Amino acid sequence: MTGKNRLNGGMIDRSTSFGFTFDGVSYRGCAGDTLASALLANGVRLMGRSFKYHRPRGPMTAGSEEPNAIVELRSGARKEPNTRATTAELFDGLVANSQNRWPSLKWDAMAINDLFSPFLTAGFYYKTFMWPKAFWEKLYEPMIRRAAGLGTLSHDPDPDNYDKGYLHCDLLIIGAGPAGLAAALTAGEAGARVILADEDFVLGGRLIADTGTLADEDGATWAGKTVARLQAMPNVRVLSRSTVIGAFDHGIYGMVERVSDHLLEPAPGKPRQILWRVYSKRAILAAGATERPIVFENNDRPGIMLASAMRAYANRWAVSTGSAIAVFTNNDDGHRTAADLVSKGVKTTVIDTRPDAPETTDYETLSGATVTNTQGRLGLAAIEVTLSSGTTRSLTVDGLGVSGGWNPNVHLTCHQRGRPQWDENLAAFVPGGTLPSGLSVAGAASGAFSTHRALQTGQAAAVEALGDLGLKASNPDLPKAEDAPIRVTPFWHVTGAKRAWVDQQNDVTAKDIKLAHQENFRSVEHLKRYTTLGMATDQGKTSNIAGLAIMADVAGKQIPEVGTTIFRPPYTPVAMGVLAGRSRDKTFRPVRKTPSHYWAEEQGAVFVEVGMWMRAQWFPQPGETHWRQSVDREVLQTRKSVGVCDCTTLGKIDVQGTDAAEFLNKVYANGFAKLPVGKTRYGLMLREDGIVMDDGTAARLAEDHFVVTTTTANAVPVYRHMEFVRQCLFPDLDVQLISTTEAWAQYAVAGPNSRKLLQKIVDPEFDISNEGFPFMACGEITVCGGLRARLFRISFSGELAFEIAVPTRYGDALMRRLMEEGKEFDVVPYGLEALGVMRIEKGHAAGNELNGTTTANNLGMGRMVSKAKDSIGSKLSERPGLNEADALKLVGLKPVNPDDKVVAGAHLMTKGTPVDAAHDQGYITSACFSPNLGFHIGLGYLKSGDTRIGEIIRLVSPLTGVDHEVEVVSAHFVDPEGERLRA
Amino acid sequence: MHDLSPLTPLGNAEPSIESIGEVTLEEVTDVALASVAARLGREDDTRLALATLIEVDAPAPSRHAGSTIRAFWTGPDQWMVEAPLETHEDLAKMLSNEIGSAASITEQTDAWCRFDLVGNDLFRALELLCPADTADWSGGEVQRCSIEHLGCFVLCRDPSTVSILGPRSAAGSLHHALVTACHAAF
Amino acid sequence: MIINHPILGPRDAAEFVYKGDASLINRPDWQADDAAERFHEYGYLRDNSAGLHRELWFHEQGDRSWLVVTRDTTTHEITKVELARDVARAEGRSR
Amino acid sequence: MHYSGFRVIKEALTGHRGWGPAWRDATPKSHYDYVIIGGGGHGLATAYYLAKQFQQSNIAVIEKGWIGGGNVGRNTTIIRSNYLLDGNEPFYEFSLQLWEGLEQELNYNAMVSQRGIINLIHSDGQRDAFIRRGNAMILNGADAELLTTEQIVARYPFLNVNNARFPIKGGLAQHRGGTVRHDAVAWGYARGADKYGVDIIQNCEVTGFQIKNGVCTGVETTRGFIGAKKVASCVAGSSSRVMGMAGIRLPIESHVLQAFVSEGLKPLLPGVITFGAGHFYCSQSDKGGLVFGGDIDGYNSYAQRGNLPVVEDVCEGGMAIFPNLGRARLLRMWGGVMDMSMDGSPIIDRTHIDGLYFNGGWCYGGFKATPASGFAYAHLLATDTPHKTATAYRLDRFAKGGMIDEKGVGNQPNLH
Repeated sequence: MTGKNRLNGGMIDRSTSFGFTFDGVSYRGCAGDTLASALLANGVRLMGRSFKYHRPRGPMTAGSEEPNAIVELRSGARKEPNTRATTAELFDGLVANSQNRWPSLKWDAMAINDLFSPFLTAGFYYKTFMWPKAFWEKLYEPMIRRAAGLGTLSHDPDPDNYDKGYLHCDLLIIGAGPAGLAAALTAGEAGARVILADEDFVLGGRLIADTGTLADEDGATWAGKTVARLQAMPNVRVLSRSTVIGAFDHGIYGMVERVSDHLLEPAPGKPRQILWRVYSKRAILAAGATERPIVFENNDRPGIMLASAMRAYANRWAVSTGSAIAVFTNNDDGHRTAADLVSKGVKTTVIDTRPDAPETTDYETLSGATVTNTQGRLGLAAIEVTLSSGTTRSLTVDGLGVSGGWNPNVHLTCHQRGRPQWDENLAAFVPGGTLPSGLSVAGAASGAFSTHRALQTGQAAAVEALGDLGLKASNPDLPKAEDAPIRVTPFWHVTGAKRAWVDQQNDVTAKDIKLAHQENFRSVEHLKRYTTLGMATDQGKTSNIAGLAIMADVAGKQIPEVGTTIFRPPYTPVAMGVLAGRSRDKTFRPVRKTPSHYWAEEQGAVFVEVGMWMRAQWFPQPGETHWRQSVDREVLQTRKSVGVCDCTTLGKIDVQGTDAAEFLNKVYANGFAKLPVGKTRYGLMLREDGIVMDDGTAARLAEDHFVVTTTTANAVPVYRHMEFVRQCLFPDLDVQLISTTEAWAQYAVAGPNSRKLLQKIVDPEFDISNEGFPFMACGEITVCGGLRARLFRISFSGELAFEIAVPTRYGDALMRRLMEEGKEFDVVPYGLEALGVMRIEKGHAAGNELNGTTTANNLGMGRMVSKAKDSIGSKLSERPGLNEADALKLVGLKPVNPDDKVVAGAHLMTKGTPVDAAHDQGYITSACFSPNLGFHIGLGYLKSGDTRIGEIIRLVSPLTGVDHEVEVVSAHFVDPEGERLRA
Repeated sequence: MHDLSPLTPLGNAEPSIESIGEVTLEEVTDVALASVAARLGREDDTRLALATLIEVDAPAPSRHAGSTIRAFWTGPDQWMVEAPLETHEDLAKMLSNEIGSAASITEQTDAWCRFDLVGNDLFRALELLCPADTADWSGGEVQRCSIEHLGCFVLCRDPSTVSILGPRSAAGSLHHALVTACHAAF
Repeated sequence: MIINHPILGPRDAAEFVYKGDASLINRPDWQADDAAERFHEYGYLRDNSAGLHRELWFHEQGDRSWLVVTRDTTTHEITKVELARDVARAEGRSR
Repeated sequence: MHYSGFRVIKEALTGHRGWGPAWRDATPKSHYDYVIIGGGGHGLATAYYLAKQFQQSNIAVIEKGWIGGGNVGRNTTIIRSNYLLDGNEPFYEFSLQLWEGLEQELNYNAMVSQRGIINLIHSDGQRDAFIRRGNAMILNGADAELLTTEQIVARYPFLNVNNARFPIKGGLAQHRGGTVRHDAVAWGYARGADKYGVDIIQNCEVTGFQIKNGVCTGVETTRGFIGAKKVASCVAGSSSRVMGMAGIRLPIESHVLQAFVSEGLKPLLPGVITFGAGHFYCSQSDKGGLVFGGDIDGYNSYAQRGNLPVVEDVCEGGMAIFPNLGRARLLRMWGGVMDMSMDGSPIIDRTHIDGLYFNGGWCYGGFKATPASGFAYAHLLATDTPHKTATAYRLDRFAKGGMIDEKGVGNQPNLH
């Protein structure tokens, strides 16, 4: 029913049959299958093509170390390229397609590369494609790029959601095989907070892939019962489909839980995957081991796989991987595979490199023999065996299991650059050097290969961890299990083999490694980079050691002398979506709304992002077809009568304490000690390096109470800076800081009628006449019949202006009231653009001028930097380089021909000089059309600008094709004497 | 009395309330806030004054306490005071009178939006939102942390009630984060 | 990374903002004869040690304390965490 | 041995038996005219130009590990000259010109691929700044073009223009920018230098300097003392450690920068693209992997590895502009140690110790600078005067107030 190669038994649910397609052909599989097991069950073993030579490939493994059987899973926007068929859990309706082939998997035109393989050796591209020069980008590279790559990524946005989360535990156990389960049981019963994570969808590790018993039940049964026991413990969290991807500093682990990858699509509101940041006090790595292949001629045909994978397919998935199978081994474990296959009725022959191979009557064993070649175009048909006698013999088999011994999965122990150590007895690298702090290793991952030792070391690691955590271990009894000794005789590659694959996905052969050595790429890192060994999507899990062994061989060294490349996170590749979580599209970053936001929306305002804030840019009126019409109207009407602008976004910091004034003297370049209560002062803030950090105002509400404003962009850094000055530089000043930006809705009311308008809402007992409330006055008042408010007589527009603040929740109502009461003055709301125009007309510096490289001197405010006191930045602002004679000075610029534009970002040139960097005189920082003047104006920095007023210079912007004459003028285009401010 | 009507942080006349699975998510607007920061050398005076106000000792780091008037720890010698808005609209001024020159008082009522999560196993939503270890919170805990790039306070009132205070201007974004986390968790 | 905050206990370093070498606490005397030279060294020259490093972190997403963290820059191991304000006082920055 | 089409075919047909070593493994002599510390891209390029361009001889490059193992072996392979300030732009433009002739110069295919770089613009203020930058580039003889969003979408059809938190309002392009096969740069210069007789000495770590009354006369190494007329430090990432042995404190902090590569994919990204409202830039290698990065971790580190928050921040930036990346898988992440200088710009200068020279402070911009850095450093070593494109890269600029601060963030290295 679910395939001709189905055997009896296994851990699949035959009662739940799933339909799926591969390359458009429909098949059926069972719940519990992977895509690979289901395809193998259906007799499909050709699943992919290799990267370079496009060689036919089938699954080599039954797990996440798979290099060959990688496919495009799903379709449309959900297409997942490079998905391992060996870990993709089968579901009803699954769609998969092969990749990196054309036109079809069986007939791949690119397989021509295989014929040209003599030309395509390691690093061949460094030696050629150079002639003629121009051909690289035009011809060679596009060709290479089209041929390279694996799967294809959809152009459509990923429709699924991803979550991120944070987990805390005493003990994180990575891997739920015998070692992990024993550790979890021990720690769980001791009451520790445990997280047990495994990448598989069924827990048990090798226990569910192998036969053999624990006590009197088979391993899979024991695993199932143990998992159930753990799930029943409130202090244990068992996570399947959860891969620990990286070991980061101080016990933090990254873990990806694949919540919905086994479903057609995620349930509503549920994520596809979750990235967990696990905070652990201790951790145990029980990630098991990976069997390694032996390198021989044509060892890459579909049907050739790791012996343990064959075993897993037979035992767990009830799939026979061939009708006649050979096992090529250098250790006893290969014989376990043979035994399991034979017990399932599969005809099996063992080729053992060891002369003293164990003999049995169950199957034929060829001792001291090696596999020296294989045949079969799209799949294995026969192998050539060289017997100990030296004679060769051909075996007709469609399956070949290879066992070169086992490599502990040390990956996470290397994530903090610890290097594994060579274990002669195992002929493998085991965890060594400095492990990530708090991490210990148990089971096969530590080299304890037998089930018995896995259980023992798992428990021991847990006991040790519990000790560190100050918990008492209960040491639950563990079942008796097999304890076979490790009997392996290193055998890495069949000597003389040339087209023998080491890294199957990247098509790195034994010959390539020899060539790298010949060309002096001998350091293991050079080998890796020159041949691309271990750089494929499997990160060399099955290839690195063989590569080192062959390099050691040609270099006449021992493997440890050659060294080892260290593994880097992630343990297995991770979808970028889950690393971003919910921070994408509109929710990439939070949105901050001003108090008048909803009202402005009603007015049809056009909004613009300013940092996190959404600010009204302008308020279009019926009939206005161009933004300039709206902005000009807002500017003219404000200067003529009155306008209102939401300036809540400016940072506000409450500065209190008996030393508040002295503190401000430190953080501002100009003085604040003598500022009277009820007055506001402009403040210039420098970084310690003497460059302008920010500017704003400080209003003194009481002897020991100031309210400081910052620019919108610098609210956070300025607060941080002030806390640094307070806590680190002057720890005994009595001053306290807190941000009040959000607490107050603040509106600028500007224009000749601004006072008249405010008088209609400010409660009568407060005198805001010019005498009672002069320029730069500030005070706490009430409005609209008793609502607390703050009033500041400050002006950014250059008009008679106020800023009024009320508790934020009343901001919306206040704006509506101002508009209502302002009707008689034809009040206008104005947006960011009009604000910008008016401040440029007035010559006020803003973000474009305070660009992090400007000094007070550049701004023409050099004199503000007090020499009479110590303030941040005053000393370093005296450096000669910041005070040169021809320093840039802020000036105004207007076009000689009134129709010409002034362009922000344009550069300034003296007339008659060449237009090049050597003659650059400065640049335009801000520009706009001034509706009051009727032409474009700009602010800019010009060398010795203060002495060049009236000079005609050139404004050039080759980038935007602008080049015309402008006149240098004072930056104060409007009301230079500032009479309006004081009116 | 003035005649201006307030808006909630989410921009409505009335606070929002919704049910997601077994939990409810409630916008809370009836609480006045003010920060209290002890003046240099007046830390003990501030603690005493605070204790009289909230009728228990001033809360230790990462804790909140009190009765009608409550306080939670926000920094060294610094607390946030909570009181019913109806009776304490001008909380800051009232605190200044009570505590006098011992501390710097700053009105914070409208600096924050507040959402209360009510239900069981709230940690399952919280673990998708912030690094605070809330699984065994029983009440009285508070932690300032980052939720979806927003600096928030998370307060555990009792095992089935958690308050989340965030920057008022970003109420919409915070609310969205809470809702999606609840849908994912419950 | 985890920074063990002296008041709040272990906190994810992501809650903090890094500034640099803790020597930034020792701001020179603006009236010293060689003030210009000393401010240059203060502002620009760093030991940048490979090994133990005393450095300033600001708990922006927490209690707004500046901390002095002693951390090994080759292993990231943190061996000491102090409130910067206490350090500043200990290093004689009180008036 | 010269590489040619003929040679490649001949070797292919004769089993590649004829290929010799790309460079010799030399054993140190007792004395050299020039000892260059650091077998990275810059050190090897310096040796190459010193020998070839400035006809110097008796040169050694000493490397504590294997050549190309520093940042030239762990970067995101981007080359560009889209700088703003006069102190920088001419130098990086000179570098880009050297890149353009590199393969022919070295007879080694480092796959210099000028497929263009685009910096996305998200606000009006940003546009003003980019126009100023683009003009500065053109005034310095580089190329720059202001692109509309439509023009960018034509090249990147999956760009998030409709559902973005920060709308894309165009971009500044440099079409001559692009990518290079980074390892090949080190190998190519090594092979080139070797051809001119430069001794390349691997596994030779400097343990101290021999300095007698203000003059540096050689270096102590793990392979013994090596005398030299001129000693040139070129060890960005470890500059403070090495120069510390000479008692020199630098305006530099070491920080870790992480980089990332995805699984191989069929061609997706035609060029290099940089997100202006978050920390993310990305290109696609010839092998098909998306190569991307973002901000430095932000704390002093020599550990060559980073942490999760930056990994997440970078991927958030990626998803923000390319929402189709969600199902592409990150394959590998790694960290490199950067010399982060106090103004974000490098230093190529003599020191107050005669015979001791310094090259460092490259921040995360060192790779693209490799050819010009080598050329300018060689110029300084051979003539004792700075190369005309590197006159601003002096050690004393901080004392004098001549900072070259592209980002405008001041004397805090982790902000550059």
